[in-house]
Amino acid sequence: MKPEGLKLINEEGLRVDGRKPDELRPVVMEVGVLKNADGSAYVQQGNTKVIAAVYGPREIHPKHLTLPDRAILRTRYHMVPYSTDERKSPAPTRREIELSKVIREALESVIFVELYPRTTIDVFIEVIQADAGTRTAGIMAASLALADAGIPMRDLVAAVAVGKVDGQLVLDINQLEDEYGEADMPIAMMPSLGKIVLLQLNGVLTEEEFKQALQLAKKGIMKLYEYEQQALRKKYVEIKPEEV
Amino acid sequence: MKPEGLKLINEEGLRVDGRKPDELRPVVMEVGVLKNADGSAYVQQGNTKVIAAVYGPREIHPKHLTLPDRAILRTRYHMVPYSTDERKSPAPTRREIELSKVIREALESVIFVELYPRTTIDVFIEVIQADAGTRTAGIMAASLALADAGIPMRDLVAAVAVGKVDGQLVLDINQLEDEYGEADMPIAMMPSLGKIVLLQLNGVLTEEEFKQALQLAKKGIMKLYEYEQQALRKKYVEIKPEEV
Amino acid sequence: MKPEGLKLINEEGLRVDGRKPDELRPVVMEVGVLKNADGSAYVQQGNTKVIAAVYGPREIHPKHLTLPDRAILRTRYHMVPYSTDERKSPAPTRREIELSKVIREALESVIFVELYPRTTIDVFIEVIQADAGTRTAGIMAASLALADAGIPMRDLVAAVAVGKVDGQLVLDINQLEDEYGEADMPIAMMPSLGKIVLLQLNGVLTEEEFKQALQLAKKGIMKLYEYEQQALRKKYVEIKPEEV
Amino acid sequence: MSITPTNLRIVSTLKKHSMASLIEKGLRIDGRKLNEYREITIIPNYIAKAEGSAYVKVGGTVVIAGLKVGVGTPFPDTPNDGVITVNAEFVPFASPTFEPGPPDENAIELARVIDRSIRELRVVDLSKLAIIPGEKVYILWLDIYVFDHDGNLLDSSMLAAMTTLLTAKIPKAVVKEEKNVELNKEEKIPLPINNKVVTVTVGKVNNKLIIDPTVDEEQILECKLAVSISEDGRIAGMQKMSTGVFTEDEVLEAVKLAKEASKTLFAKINEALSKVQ
Amino acid sequence: MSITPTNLRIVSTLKKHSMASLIEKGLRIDGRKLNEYREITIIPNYIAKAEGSAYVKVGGTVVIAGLKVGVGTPFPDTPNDGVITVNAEFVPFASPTFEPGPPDENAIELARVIDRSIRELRVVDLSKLAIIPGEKVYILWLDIYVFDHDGNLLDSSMLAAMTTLLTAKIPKAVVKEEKNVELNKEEKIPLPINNKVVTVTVGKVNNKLIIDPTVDEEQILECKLAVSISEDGRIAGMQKMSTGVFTEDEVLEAVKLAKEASKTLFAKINEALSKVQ
Amino acid sequence: MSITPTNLRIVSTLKKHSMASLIEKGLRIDGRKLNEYREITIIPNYIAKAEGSAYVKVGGTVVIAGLKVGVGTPFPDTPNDGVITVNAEFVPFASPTFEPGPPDENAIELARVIDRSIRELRVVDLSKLAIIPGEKVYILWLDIYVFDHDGNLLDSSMLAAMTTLLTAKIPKAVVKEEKNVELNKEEKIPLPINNKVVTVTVGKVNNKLIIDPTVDEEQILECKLAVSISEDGRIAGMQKMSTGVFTEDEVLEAVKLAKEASKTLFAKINEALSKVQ
Repeated sequence: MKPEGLKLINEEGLRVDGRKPDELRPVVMEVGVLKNADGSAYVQQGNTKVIAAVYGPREIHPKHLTLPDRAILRTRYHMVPYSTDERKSPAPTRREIELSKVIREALESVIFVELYPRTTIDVFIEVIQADAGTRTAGIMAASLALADAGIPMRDLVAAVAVGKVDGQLVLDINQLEDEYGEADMPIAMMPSLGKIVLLQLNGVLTEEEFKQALQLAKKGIMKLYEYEQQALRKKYVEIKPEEV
Repeated sequence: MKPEGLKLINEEGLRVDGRKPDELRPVVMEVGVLKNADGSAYVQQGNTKVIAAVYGPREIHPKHLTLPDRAILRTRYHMVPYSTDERKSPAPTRREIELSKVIREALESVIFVELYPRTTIDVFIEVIQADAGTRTAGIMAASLALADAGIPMRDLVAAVAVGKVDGQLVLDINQLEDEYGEADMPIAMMPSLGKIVLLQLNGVLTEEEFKQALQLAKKGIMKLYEYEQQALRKKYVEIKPEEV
Repeated sequence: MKPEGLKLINEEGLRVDGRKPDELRPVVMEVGVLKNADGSAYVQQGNTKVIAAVYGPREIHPKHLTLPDRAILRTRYHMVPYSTDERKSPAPTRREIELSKVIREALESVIFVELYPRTTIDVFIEVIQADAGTRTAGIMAASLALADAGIPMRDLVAAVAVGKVDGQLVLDINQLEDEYGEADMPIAMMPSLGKIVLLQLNGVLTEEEFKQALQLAKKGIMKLYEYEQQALRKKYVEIKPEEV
Repeated sequence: MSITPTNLRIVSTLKKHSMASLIEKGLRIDGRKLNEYREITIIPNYIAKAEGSAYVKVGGTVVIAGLKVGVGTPFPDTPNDGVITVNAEFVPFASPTFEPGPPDENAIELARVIDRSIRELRVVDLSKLAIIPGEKVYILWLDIYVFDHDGNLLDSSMLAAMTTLLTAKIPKAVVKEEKNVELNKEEKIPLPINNKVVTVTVGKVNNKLIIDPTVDEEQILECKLAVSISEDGRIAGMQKMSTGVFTEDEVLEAVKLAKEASKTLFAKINEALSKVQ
Repeated sequence: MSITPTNLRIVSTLKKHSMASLIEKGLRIDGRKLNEYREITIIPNYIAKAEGSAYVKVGGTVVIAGLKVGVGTPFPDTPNDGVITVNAEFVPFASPTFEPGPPDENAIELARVIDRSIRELRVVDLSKLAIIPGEKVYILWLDIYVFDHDGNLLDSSMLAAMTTLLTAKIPKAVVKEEKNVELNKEEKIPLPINNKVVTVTVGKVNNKLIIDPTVDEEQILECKLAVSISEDGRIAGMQKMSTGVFTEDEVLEAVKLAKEASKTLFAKINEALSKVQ
Repeated sequence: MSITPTNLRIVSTLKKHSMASLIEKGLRIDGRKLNEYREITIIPNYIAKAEGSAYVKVGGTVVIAGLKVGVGTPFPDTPNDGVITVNAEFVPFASPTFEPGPPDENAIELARVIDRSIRELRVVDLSKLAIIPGEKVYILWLDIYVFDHDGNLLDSSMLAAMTTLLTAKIPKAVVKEEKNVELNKEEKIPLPINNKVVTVTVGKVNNKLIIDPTVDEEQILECKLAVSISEDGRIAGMQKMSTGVFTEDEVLEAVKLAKEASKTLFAKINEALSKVQ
């Protein structure tokens, strides 16, 4: 239940954190942040902080769990217990199991898995602070970590959630907007190929709203794609984005 | 504790559902009810409804779990959460683990397992509505499903529970009789061979009562065996049995 | 919290069970107490009672869990539910997992594991009554059981806990001293080689106290080592020790 | 950890090719059109013991949903609302590819997609299911079991779930002394329902979109998008439920297709309801 | 899921043959008659910390049972009764064929057979174990651990369970303010007992029936039937606990055999009790 | 069951030899002295959402600890004390040798060693964390996650744990009607701290003792002893954490080494604190 009097869009059309409806949160991206992993990246969007690590392609036992014509992917999306308002049990929740699946399926379409038969590529995402958009930040971190590990991909993956709050579509929702908004639509794309690899909608939209939401998301994704490319070049970017 | 005033046998010698002491509940049997399973059957006894599916003989991994001179059997007896008065957790209870074992052991003696070395035959029983006699209905459904799958057996298995209620032996007890009766004795046989493959007694009987209970059970079993044979011939039978 | 008025050392310098500070509890040791196990032993220290069983060296499946140049060790330290004041759940606690590890690591240094490549040696310890010192009694029982199984070892293992209670160091603490004392230091050695194989300290000691505690422990260990050797010769010893 | 599945159903290459090339021509191997459902059977109140239930058959796929009701404490953040839990299990019973064990990621995803659509549309009016506000509320368990898997489990399961909710009758709660609550099984009331929802799963094969794939067709889908539609035609949830990619246009087309197909499903539900009432 | 066991104990074919042919002649490899128990040792109060306990040795089989007591809430359908839970574990300690992990189906079956016999005969008078009726009752945990498996675990375990219950002394419950209950470990009372029960497991080899099989003999049994007998000679539970088949006559003969053999077991229990009291 | 690990990190024999022979000469492969820590970075309040947190980097090892606070019931034997739980996880994220699943024995041991040192020294004054004595107390969860494993996880984790506790601010508890407790997130108070502790892990290679081994050096250690030291130089816990043996003299030398090295660690903690306050 939305607390009485809470306005998610004020009279000037601004959001609770002062952003315009089509404005991304500040972004930090860093590549190669871990020593052990074959590839790694840190992504911060607003107050959401995520680290991804990639191991592989590597062998696994027993062999009958592999595939003869491609690499398999193993993906874990996980929130550490202190990342949330109330302490989260370390055991995987049903939500984490679902998100691990949709993220794995998104990445399966991006990686040239057929180059590494009989191996596994392991993608681990740890959310260390959660403030909405953890799956989209997570898949971007994973994409940067895969690039860092030198694993061939069709394109990077950029991702953002569009929300509907107080009747209005907004880009890159934060936790308050997620909790009290009417819809949350996370979407991930291979931007230069124009392909959608992840799409979920939690909430209710008309067909027209959905169309607009897609457009808004795409704008945000193109911006985030730029930042990702910068991050890969410079290993580190810190951006306070303007509206897209 | 039996509610005060509850009489399980009335002055006319009839039971709470109007049956005579040696009368079976109405029966429905249907063979080949599923598309995926190699064999399947539906059995309804009174308000108890059970479906069985058989897969196999088929291979399993890893190979060291098989036996070189026979098929192994894997059997699961399970009640779906909405089958009972109070919702049952989907995880297997200790009761379900025990019943899976006694049903497997009963079927091991019936199937010519030595014909299929290094394979597994999987027998799954799902209770979708529970009103006493779920294991006996379950083992009959399994037996029909095995026949439907074309797996060679020494005989069909027919089964029924005899109870003792208000001091009297009764055939094919229902839930109320099970809860408030003094004894519940489920028994399964290969009827034409006169062999007992499952026998349990929950409750207290004298030696003489036990003897009579065995006789009563056998009568019921011979009747049910007839219905099973009909079901296999016609794929479907629906019977309102008279006393046996 | 220590109950008010509880004195763990009385005016005469004696402990709650009448022992002097450097006095061991009565000991019973028996070797070869089980039929199935390849080696077994029973150890009683005061009210603590422990049985150990050893199986192996034996093969395990799957083979990739073994090592090509040595035996692996599998060790389970477990308390039965009725061994404690409050019933203990049969599932392994975090404490039992930790103690299984430190006991395994202690035994790995004692057994000539390199003599049995590609096999496992299994050491099981069941605490049937717990009154402090269960891990030290357990490792002694394990050591006797290994000897009983004929598994070559560098030396026996003898073990005891030194505690600090009411400011004083005491040998072989009992449950009351463990609960309300200031420190508990279990230690296990290969006595004739002067090697420490297990060492833990739960509590606070100065460096000087620690030195003294080590000396006290060593005296107790040498005594217990004697008893172990007697037990192996005679299969059974029962000793009411004097101060060491 | 989510792992690429390796125990997929085996379909012959020949059959795969013929299914795919037919779809390219706008045809299906079983004679259906691309935007056509298989035969649908809905039997409400299939399990008399459950407070609500429905048997649903879509082609060869069989799903039975059941609702059980209890009394419990509300969630701290919604103290005046009843609680509904959706659970789904893919038992090895139903398919050679299902394995024993706790619910796998596919069953969890399916349950969560159904749960979200029901929750977001406020299909069940949970605010009417408080018994003693802040302390005791109705707890609803909606359990979905797949008994035969011939493809399109989500649409079938949502049909079963929705029909179960629409036909459920729950025992009236009676507050006794000391705030003890008893459920009176003699007096039953319908579940308070605000809205209806169905899910239409759209698959892509060689840039053609199809609905209601069979289990064999699922082996040739490049990509799958589930779209939940409310009876008034709004989108009440979406989930890309597979590997593979969609273009923006394909997604918009899929939504249109789903909206259109949803009418068939609502008609089937309403037909089943009319026979009950 | 129950699975045909594949890690059976290995007994040489020669030994199997000689055991079987001896039994055919009415003899046992260890010199016993077919209807004779091995040597039985019962030591009550073996674990001083437990509220009750017993060490039982039957031939080479060693079982220790222990009872612990706590305070808890009754089951809703028996608000005025205490609660007893029987648990058994076959730890890898006890046999090369036992594996680590949660209790397997054999341990669960054994515990449930014991539990049912105790419950159906009202061995423990649970109605005397309410502390505050409807709210607080004694909770009894009866844990059975097998330490050495030389066959016939059920009869041995039931002996240990029964002796434990008969000799247990539980702390007196004291009701404090606000319905808090404390167990006073200084003042102990015997467990209220109504009845006694033992279990006799009968095995079939080549149409001969034997009792108390050793672990090696268990490898040649075609079939096994457990029969619980009350001290007054009634049947208080049965369980066919193996593959294989019985004829009706064999079952009736097995019951007679069990009834006869139960006398030995009750004598052993009573002898152990007489030394305690 | 604890099992000899078989999936160890692979280090080349050449590297092992050169590490070992350097240590024999009092040198380390990375240029350190035997009794020298790698570079240490401590960032307190790394996770704004947690009530306390710290990022700790020791050489290549990265650990982040976080504290979350709730309200619960005290343990029956300490009714007037708050409750602290220490949990550690070695996620597969952090090392090629870590495997998915519940915490393994190494993570459990590490958490328990940290927990005991904190508890025995009364680092957190739990007696000040009762809210309604005997009924409601603060519950503290201290979660330690390893993100990059380059050796010496225990010392790094203890640094993170200690810094977290020292810098934590917990919401003030407000007692409402009917003994309901609310945590007021607007008003925060520091955690009541009595003492400080660090852990120094000492390794043995060819009779030489070293501190702060890298993950490669850990492959050549014969033996490892963890020593917890309080800020006033007392021993607040010990744990031999490996196979292998120590002589008495080696243990005494290890304690001296640990005591000396602890000063570096306390200096690092105090430096980090000074920047915060």
